[in-house]
Amino acid sequence: MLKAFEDAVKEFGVENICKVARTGCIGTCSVGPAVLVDPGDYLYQCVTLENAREIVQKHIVLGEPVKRILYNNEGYFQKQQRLVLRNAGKIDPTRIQDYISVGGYFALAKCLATMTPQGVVDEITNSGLRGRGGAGFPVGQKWSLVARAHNTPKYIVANLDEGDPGVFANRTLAEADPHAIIEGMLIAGYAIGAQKGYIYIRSEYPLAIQTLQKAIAQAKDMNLLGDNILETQHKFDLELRFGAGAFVAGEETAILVSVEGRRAQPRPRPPYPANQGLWTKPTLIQNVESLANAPLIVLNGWAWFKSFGLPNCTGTKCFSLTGEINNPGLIEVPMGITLREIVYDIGGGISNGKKFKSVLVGGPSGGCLPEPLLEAPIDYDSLKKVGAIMGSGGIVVLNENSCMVDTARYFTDFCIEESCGKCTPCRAGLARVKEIFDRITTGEGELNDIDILEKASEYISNASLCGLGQTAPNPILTTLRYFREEYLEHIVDKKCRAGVCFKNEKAEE
Amino acid sequence: MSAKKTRVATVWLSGCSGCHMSFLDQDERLIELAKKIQIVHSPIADVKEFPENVDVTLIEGAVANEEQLEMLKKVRTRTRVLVSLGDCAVSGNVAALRNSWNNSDMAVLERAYKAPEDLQAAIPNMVPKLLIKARPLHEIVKVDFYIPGCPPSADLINYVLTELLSGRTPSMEGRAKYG
Amino acid sequence: MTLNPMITLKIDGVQISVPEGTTILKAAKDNGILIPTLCDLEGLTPYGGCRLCLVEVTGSPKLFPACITPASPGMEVTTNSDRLKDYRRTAVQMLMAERVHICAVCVANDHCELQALANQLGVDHVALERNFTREQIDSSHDFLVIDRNRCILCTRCIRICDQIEGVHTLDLKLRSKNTEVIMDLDESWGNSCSCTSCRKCAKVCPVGAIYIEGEPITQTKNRDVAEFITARRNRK
Amino acid sequence: MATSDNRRIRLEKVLKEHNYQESALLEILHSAQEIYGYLDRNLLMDIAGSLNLPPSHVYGVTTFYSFFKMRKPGEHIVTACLGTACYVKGVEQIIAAIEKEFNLKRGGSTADGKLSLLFTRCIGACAMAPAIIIDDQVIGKATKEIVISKIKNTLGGIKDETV
Repeated sequence: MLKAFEDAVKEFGVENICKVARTGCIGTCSVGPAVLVDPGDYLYQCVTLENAREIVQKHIVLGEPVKRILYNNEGYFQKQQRLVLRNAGKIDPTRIQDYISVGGYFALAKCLATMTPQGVVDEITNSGLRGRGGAGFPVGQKWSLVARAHNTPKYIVANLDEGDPGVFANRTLAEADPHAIIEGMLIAGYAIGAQKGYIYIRSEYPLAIQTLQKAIAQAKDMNLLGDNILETQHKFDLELRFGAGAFVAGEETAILVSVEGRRAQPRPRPPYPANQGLWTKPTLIQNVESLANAPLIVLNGWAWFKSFGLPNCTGTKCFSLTGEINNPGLIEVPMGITLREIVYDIGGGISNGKKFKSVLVGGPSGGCLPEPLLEAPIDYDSLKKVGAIMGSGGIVVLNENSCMVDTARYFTDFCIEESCGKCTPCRAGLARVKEIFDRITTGEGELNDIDILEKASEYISNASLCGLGQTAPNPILTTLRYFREEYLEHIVDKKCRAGVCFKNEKAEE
Repeated sequence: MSAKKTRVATVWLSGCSGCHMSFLDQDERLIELAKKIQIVHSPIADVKEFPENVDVTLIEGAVANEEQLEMLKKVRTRTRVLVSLGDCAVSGNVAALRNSWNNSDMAVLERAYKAPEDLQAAIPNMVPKLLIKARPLHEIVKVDFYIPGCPPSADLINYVLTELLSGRTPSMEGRAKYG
Repeated sequence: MTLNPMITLKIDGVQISVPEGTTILKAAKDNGILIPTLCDLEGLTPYGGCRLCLVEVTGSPKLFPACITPASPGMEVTTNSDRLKDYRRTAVQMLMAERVHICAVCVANDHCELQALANQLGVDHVALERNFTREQIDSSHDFLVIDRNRCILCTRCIRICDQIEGVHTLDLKLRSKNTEVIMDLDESWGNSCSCTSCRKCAKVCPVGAIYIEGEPITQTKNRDVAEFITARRNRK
Repeated sequence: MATSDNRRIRLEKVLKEHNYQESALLEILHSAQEIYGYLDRNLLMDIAGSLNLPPSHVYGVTTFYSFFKMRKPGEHIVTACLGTACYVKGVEQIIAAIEKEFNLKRGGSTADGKLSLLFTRCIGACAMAPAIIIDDQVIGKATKEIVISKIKNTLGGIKDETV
């Protein structure tokens, strides 16, 4: 494809006004391959080799966009605010020069030249940025905890172990703008006094790994990593660590033991990683999306950042929008946007003319919300109130063909497989809960089962050691709360309105 | 035959009758009990059909075959307060050890009737059909109270009965001893 | 030897003074308040897995594992609320339903911590459907036997093997509900090269999962062994 | 034997790069799997010895992470994505069809060792759900028919250039 464009550019002799560049994911995966023409942000969808010549000829040479294959969903980009994904699709992620040309590493330079470490921490604290990994802990507070810890050396672990099925925001970020992550880590390192960082990345993301490796090498070449960064006293080194297929390794304490090369079993807190983390040294663990926000805040000031989102929940959040929807893809929206806007304005509504049934927010341990809650604004507290979580930003839209009981069963099954097996509620409890689901979805459920489900779910969420177990019952609790009638239908009438369950019986009939 | 006496029944499913022995081990306390209760059905009495309108039924043993399953369901409809007596009724216990095997019903029969070196070995056809798994009572019907133990001590049985007869709820903290 | 400064806290309404750094579990135990636990054992590093020792701390909606959470000055701890009792009963039920726990035929009958806890808490039945696992019993060792169907994955055996005996023969394999205790590269016990047959694993097993063939269970069990050895080692 | 010696030399190089540090166990297992294709018991024993780690620890780590394979995989590998989006879009039906067509079970290989059917918990290609990976090629918006014909082509040695 790249070659087809290069050939066309040569053919029409417009090399001097037009440069063909590769770029990271633009976020509209459903209509790929996609081609973006700047200036003007013209996005072409489902481009074929034949189209390449046409686009160059008409658009570049004659200045007339080829309307026929333009991506014509205005809502998709209009309602978004791209801060973290500012460069996605605009720069070549394999060239550090591209990143620098759009203001990259300026924030780092500003820190090193004009700000004290405490000043950087204050800037972040004032911005109101909260952790994007799901729990929403204030980032500035976390930085200052590690900054204040006495022990040295200190470490930074960037969490890119995006284990949530149905989520690909971090992957896209790493593939499209790796230097934003690196710069964020450098700034954090300066602020908290850490000289060593690790990026813990899923081994299932080979392209992201490659891109990051290249970016790290380039940064080292330009003296942005290593000793005497930008000719100052500041030192920082960066290594990649690879996950190996364990969802639980994304948990704050589990990621530490995993980086240390052990079984990723979480440990109770305290001690908190801010005091005793990697090799019992103070450690900052931060999701890469949070880190990628840092350069923007430093460069533009906390007041600027606060102009995005809500007063008590600032900035934007990336979501992976998938499921039965017209425009799936990676989106970045301001905090406070409603689910309805995401599903209908950005997502373009339900695909194939089906009826909306539920939207799952927050990944496998998120909540399944019904139609009336589409008005709910996206922020940590509102989502928690309705039984969902921000999680790592997965939004899956379900239509009338999905059975909510089966959906809850699927997520429970996922959490069982991914449980580390350490604590009783999560290991022994979830497995028994799943058996109850198996009974209900094969027609052997009893009304009493609903009580047992509720009781066990409450226990598991309150007594589990780590976030995985604590949030695992969310899909069960929310489906019981909002779609209870479907459970009753399964148990009393032995019916599944979506026609998903009772498959075995049907086959025998 | 005072009409005020509580109508009590006991039932013996898949168990060793040890719980009934323990019941009898209440010894002289049985005389006190007899003033308040009337045994209307029991393996140690000669009543063929399980009566209607029973106040309290103690069931020993797990549910392991279809005959027992029918019996349990019938007992439940005719009893106000159902009590699981002993580990087999409460947890399946020894009868449920076979549950670890797939198709445990057949495995058990083969082992019992065919494994002995007997030329005439055959699975008899008059035994009731085994269920695939031996189950505790509460997995099939609603159970009101549980007296675990293998066997439960006579003291515990007496305590629970006394509490129930005087309209109190027995507390099992410190008393629920399995095995 | 310098002692940590003393701090004062309240456990179940009782004013208690302990050296700073003491866990809530130990602070309570030293003052006659027994908080249930199945994985913790004095002399071994805390694990925090069984979740039976969860307690409430006034001012926090969260529950805290007493075996790990250090006592802090002014803390008000509740160890025995109705909610906690209810949660503990649920935990015991989940453990009893997870594998084959049939006390009547178990070698540890009457000397089992799970059984004792069920008794103490009044777990008179298991509401969840019981799972019947079918792991092979490994009796290949001369006298040590492991029946994984009875294992509650408390990892006491693994920790004592590593921290006290120092050979780390035992560890866990796999994860989630498939987690199992293994010897070396998942060998049968008889083929384990590193096992020193020290029996400490059998001594501290809270249930009847590891036992010594032909030896009365009363003779085998000695749950103070880790504490005892640690104390001896720390002697000047 | 020459090739296996060569592999051991490559492994030794990796061990040396990591300074034989036990904390590099995961990285070393990754490299070892890349070099040998899978991690058998002898290899794990070797790594345990080199890093001076208890064998049970190495075994425990290896089996904890689902990415590490202890059995020799088939010549060609079909990986089905079990992520949420793929589940919602019916990946289960495709898996069932593959099982039936090629007579193998999920997680296993065909009798002739030509084909393995494995799983992953999301490759992050959710917008193209359901996704199936045949060797290194990702098939988005997969259907039973397409996947089965592609697998047949792969097994028959036909290179498929369309993505």
